[in-house]
Amino acid sequence: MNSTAFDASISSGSNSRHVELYKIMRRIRTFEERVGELFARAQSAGSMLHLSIGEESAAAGFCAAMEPMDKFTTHHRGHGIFLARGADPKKMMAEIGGKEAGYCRGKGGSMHIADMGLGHLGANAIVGGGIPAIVGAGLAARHKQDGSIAVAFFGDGATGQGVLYEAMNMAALWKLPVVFCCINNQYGMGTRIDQATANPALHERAAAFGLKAETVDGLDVEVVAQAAQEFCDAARAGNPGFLAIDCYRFYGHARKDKSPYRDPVEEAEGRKKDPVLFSRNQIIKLGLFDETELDALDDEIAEEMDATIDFTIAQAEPPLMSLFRDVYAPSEPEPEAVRTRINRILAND
Amino acid sequence: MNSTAFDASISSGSNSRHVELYKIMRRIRTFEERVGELFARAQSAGSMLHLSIGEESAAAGFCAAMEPMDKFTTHHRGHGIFLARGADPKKMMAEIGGKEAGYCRGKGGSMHIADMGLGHLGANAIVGGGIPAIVGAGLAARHKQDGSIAVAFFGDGATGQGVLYEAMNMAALWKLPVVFCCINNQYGMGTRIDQATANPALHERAAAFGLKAETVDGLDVEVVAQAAQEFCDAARAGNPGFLAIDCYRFYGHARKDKSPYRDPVEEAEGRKKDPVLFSRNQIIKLGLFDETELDALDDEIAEEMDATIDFTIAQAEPPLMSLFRDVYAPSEPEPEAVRTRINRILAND
Amino acid sequence: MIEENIMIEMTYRDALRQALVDQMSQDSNVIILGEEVGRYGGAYGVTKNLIKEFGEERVIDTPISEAGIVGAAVGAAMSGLRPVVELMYVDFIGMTMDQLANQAAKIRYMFGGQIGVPMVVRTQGGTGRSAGAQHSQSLEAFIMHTPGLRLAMPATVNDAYHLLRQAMAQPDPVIFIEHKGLYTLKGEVDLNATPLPWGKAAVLRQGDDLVIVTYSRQVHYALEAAKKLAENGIEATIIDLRTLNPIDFETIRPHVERSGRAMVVTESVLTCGVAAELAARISEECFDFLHEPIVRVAGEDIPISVSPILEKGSVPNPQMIEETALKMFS
Amino acid sequence: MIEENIMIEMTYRDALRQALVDQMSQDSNVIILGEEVGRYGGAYGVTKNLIKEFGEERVIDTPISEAGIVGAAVGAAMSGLRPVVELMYVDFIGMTMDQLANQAAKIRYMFGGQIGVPMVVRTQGGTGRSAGAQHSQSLEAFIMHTPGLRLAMPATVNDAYHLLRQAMAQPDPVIFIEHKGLYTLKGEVDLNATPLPWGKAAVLRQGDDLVIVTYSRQVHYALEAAKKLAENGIEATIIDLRTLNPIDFETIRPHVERSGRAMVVTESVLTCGVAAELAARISEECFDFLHEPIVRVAGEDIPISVSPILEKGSVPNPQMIEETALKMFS
Ligand SMILES: Cc1ncc(C[n+]2csc(CCOP(=O)(O)OP(=O)(O)O)c2C)c(N)n1
Ligand SMILES: Cc1ncc(C[n+]2csc(CCOP(=O)(O)OP(=O)(O)O)c2C)c(N)n1
Ligand SMILES: [Mg+2]
Ligand SMILES: [Mg+2]
Repeated sequence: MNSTAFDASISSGSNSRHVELYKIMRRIRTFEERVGELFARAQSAGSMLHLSIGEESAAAGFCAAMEPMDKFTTHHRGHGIFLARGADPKKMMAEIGGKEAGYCRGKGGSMHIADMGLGHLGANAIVGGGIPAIVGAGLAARHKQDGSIAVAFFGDGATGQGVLYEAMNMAALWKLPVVFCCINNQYGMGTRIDQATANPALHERAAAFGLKAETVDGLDVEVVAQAAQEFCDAARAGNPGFLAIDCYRFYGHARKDKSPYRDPVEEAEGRKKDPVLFSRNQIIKLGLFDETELDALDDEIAEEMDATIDFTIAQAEPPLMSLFRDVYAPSEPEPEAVRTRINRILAND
Repeated sequence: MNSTAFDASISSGSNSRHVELYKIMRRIRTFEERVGELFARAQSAGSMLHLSIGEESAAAGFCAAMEPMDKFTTHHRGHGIFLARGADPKKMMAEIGGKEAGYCRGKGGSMHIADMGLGHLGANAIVGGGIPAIVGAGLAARHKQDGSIAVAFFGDGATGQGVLYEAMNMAALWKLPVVFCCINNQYGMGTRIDQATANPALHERAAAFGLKAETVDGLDVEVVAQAAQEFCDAARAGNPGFLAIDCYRFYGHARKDKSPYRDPVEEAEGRKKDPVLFSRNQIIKLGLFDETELDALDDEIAEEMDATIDFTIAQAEPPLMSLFRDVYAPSEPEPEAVRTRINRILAND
Repeated sequence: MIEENIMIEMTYRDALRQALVDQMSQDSNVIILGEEVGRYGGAYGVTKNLIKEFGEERVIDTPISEAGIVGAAVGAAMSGLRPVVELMYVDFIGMTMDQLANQAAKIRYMFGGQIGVPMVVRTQGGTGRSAGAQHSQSLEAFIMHTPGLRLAMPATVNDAYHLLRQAMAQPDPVIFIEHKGLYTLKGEVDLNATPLPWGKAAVLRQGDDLVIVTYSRQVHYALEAAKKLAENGIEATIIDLRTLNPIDFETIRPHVERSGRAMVVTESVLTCGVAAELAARISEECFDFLHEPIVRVAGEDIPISVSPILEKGSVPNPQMIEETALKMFS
Repeated sequence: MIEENIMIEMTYRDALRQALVDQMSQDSNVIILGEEVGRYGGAYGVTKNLIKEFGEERVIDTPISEAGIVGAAVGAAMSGLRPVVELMYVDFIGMTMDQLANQAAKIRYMFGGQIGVPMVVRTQGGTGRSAGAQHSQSLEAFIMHTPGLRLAMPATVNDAYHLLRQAMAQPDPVIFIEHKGLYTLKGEVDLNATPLPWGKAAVLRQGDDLVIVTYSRQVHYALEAAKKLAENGIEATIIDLRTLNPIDFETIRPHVERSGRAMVVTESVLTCGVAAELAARISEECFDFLHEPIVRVAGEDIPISVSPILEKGSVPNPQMIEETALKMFS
């Protein structure tokens, strides 16, 4: 059973949609837990791993409203979005491990994962860095009249970056098929949103530029999915928008951060806003599945995700000769290595 | 008769305030006309001269609300603001002519004029470039508890620059004694404001960041002065704001631009919004001065401003030896000239 | 299309414009994006009337948002368009450096070769208009120092045309820096001729005594100086680099080996600038042939003044090139 | 204060922190401004607890607004404060280049010497943490190429302390680049000793065969290589530049003249990078003494990968320095 955002059932609005969204969210949750494990086993490339636990509804809910041709960029906390979009968790994990089998052949890692096939124009390690690309993708969509939209996913912290406002202004001015999706997990590293701005109602800024703008609570993935559908439909009709999704960052900013700057009470409260648990309870309440069935589903997902670790560990590092590859197009000569140059020069001499 | 914004009468709210504001505006108008003449006589340093004709009320009205200790930065169209602040027109014109006697010894020119004595932290040739400095000046004002405020003057075009939003967010967050003053002359070069944004109600953006925000019409300098007073008072009390002043750019963007992209009807209409003329008529209507008296006043100003041209033409160019001066503090060695280096090296050899 | 070569006299500005027109006519994915490129026709007139010819959807006036514009071009290029951004002054590149250096330059590599970013950023730099410290710089070294970005800087009218067309067909991001002092330069363009290949330097003059390696406006200054030097019996080879990434060292080498003397000339500020790279590279490659150190005639390590006399003193000029060459032989 | 010299062992990180504490205690106009410098204590822990010690008014957590923060520092410096900005990664400098290069660097000059901009931007760069292409760069060449900006890059714990204190007393803007691989380095600091003057290079090892000019983390790599080389009978002088603007050429010259061989080592990308300037300059100044070209051991002209093996291959290491030196004598 392999669920992707493109599963026909998801957009059917039927009861099975609840289950599909739950599955996507559970897969994200479990994948992220495995990323933590990869790190703990010292098999990740570095420690700059940003888990999206607590934000699964944003990823699953929004991507459910996207079409296959749509394009998007994400911030550094983008595993969940990419998975919800249908990424192969093995290739993702291999990339996070810096392996040749990864999406970017081990060069990009967690913060620079991308896949043109799925319209993923790239995660970004620069807060706000991937946002304006969406304006260009929107221009291209209009130029090609292909009916696609482009979505920028970013965190609340990115609202500190000027380039967001430049991009929003252009999108509104040109009525581009674009959505700005702000996943507001209340924190940028150690800074709570109210410590980063005097007005945390972030969508108001977008509205002032003439964008359709709204904030929704991320607890219920159905609410997110509905809002996303509305914004994607509007964008497709030339009415760009900004949708903020409120949630809570369950764990530290990156793998080594234990969030000592957070009040434990606040943290406990925040973790109660668990979209995966909420969805699970909904499914039970609606009588779609019972606990045992859901446990079985979860186990199946756990198994799938366990396999990503073994897969990653078994993969090869990128070959050293790939160092000079892909700086420029394959048709172009590779840059000369410093060592080669030195040898040549000292040989001349 | 030398009128400055610090004239006691200006802030007295008396009838003579009308006259004082008129005088300031007339001096700006006349000065700018002389700048045009300096250019026409090929005595300006270059042609990047941006006249503030049509925007005199913004300069005069806002500066009337500022106190001597206050600091400010301006955009490239800042002659009027600096004059309203009390600048010496001779030193200004000499700077515009690239002469040693200018405010910046001929190094800065029209777009980089500054005077620390008058709190002018500098004009800027980078659209938006001088805005964030005001946040720092605001921090310093609070640190020193000196009761001063800091004002960023900029054009509507600068609302395209991300750094404005970064600065507004910080100012609002930290409740700094700061005002963002947007002089909206409807154009950024050849681009009319509605061609640069989907929502030309610029103050709405500032409000979304939590700033006190408003737009006023610039026709009546009294209206501007009153609004400015309100915003400056609020800022001094720790309530930062954004004030947009609507006006019209009477002439081309810079000296060589004849605005072929503008509709002549629109232009004629725009020039009817003449704050200098409006103020003159008000004074007559109020019976403060009659036409003849105002003509005499205007002549006096014309004479003063005529003298700035002769002064400028008579001044010396900066000495070539000043080329390497002031790259670093006077206590530091000057950079070595390329020529000196070459001579030294070839002599070595 | 006519098969024969036809030399047409035009200005550097018009040659650039013609390159845009011809490439846009040929490739419907080319769009132009920038401040004042449409109705205004470009701050220096290069895109004049293009909006009439190609419409608002392909010649797009933008707000004053340099970072956003370059970022939009990155996304457009990744989505199948061929954006050409006009950055009004190279001095504004500071606002775009994240989008250029962290995004455009690195995307192909970071993403393991999945995709390239075929975009062009046209801009202009240099002194000569009393435009002051923030409108007169020569910042090409920032680009040369960023792996992943190509860099072209045409000196001649013919190159203005052909290099720009080639730039617009490159698979990787190209920064294309014009010189504000050259727009009114007149010269002949052969629109149909096969141009020098992308990446190849041009030897504009041959002489056995000295090699002058340069590009952009200083090519003309060097040619002027070379004439005077010839009157003094010194024959200089003048090499116009045309592109600074890639750099065509193979064309430089034999000339330096022959004369044993080289000067590099650039408006780029001396320290860590283009002259540094050229001097270091020539020294490395031709060390045993050199009679003396490579001489760097470069921009002074100072900001540019608005005062015309100080502005002139900030960058090389023909006299300085000539005097320096004479000194090398004294 | 105690008059005698007291050597205290601490980490590079703690030495930086101590410098901030000592300077802030002495000068109430010093404020710290940056992302996560307060409650979080700095992404690399340098500002830990400073907010408790000096309060929220002097240790200011900012939104994620690099351009705005640097711009605010410019205005604060012009208004009598001495701001110290922490830019979390030097890779983010792209967003600040307009504020740094067009504003901070040029204000004194453009305004005819009326005022300076005494601010410090502390940041860190370099490889070693699998942080990928946008968090591992060495971008000091951008700063060296900008007249008006000072540049310091401490390699040792003692310099972390003393150079930072000196930077905080400079009259002009200083970019102060730490190395992410050095924060846990331990060493001795003499808090009371009179430090080497600002702008002076340190000769860390003397040898007559070869001069290695370097800075930051590569100083340690060079020292490591030098030990191995000594076992092979090659004695290298190691010069730690400490500041790259100003550059202390007077300290370099006699060593190069003696040995006739020089290598420059840097993580900065080769083309138009720090190595280019150093090589060009040494060649100019010491040409007649050189047995062979200055050898540039520099960062590869490529982005940095997250893969640890590729990351390591992107910058010099002790083995490469050693091997290169051996080749110079073969
Ligand atoms: C331009 C830039 N500034 C700072 C950082 C360091 N940094 C990485 S993530 C982060 C917080 C981002 O917060 P937010 O956008 O809310 O995303 P979240 O981590 O909460 O998902 C910061 C400051 C960065 N990577 N890029
Ligand atoms: C960063 C930057 N981009 C572009 C320019 C070119 N430019 C100079 S003035 C101007 C228009 C500015 O419009 P506005 O801010 O409304 O000021 P106004 O000229 O109308 O007073 C432009 C685009 C510049 N100087 N700096
Ligand atoms: Mg967040
Ligand atoms: Mg305007």
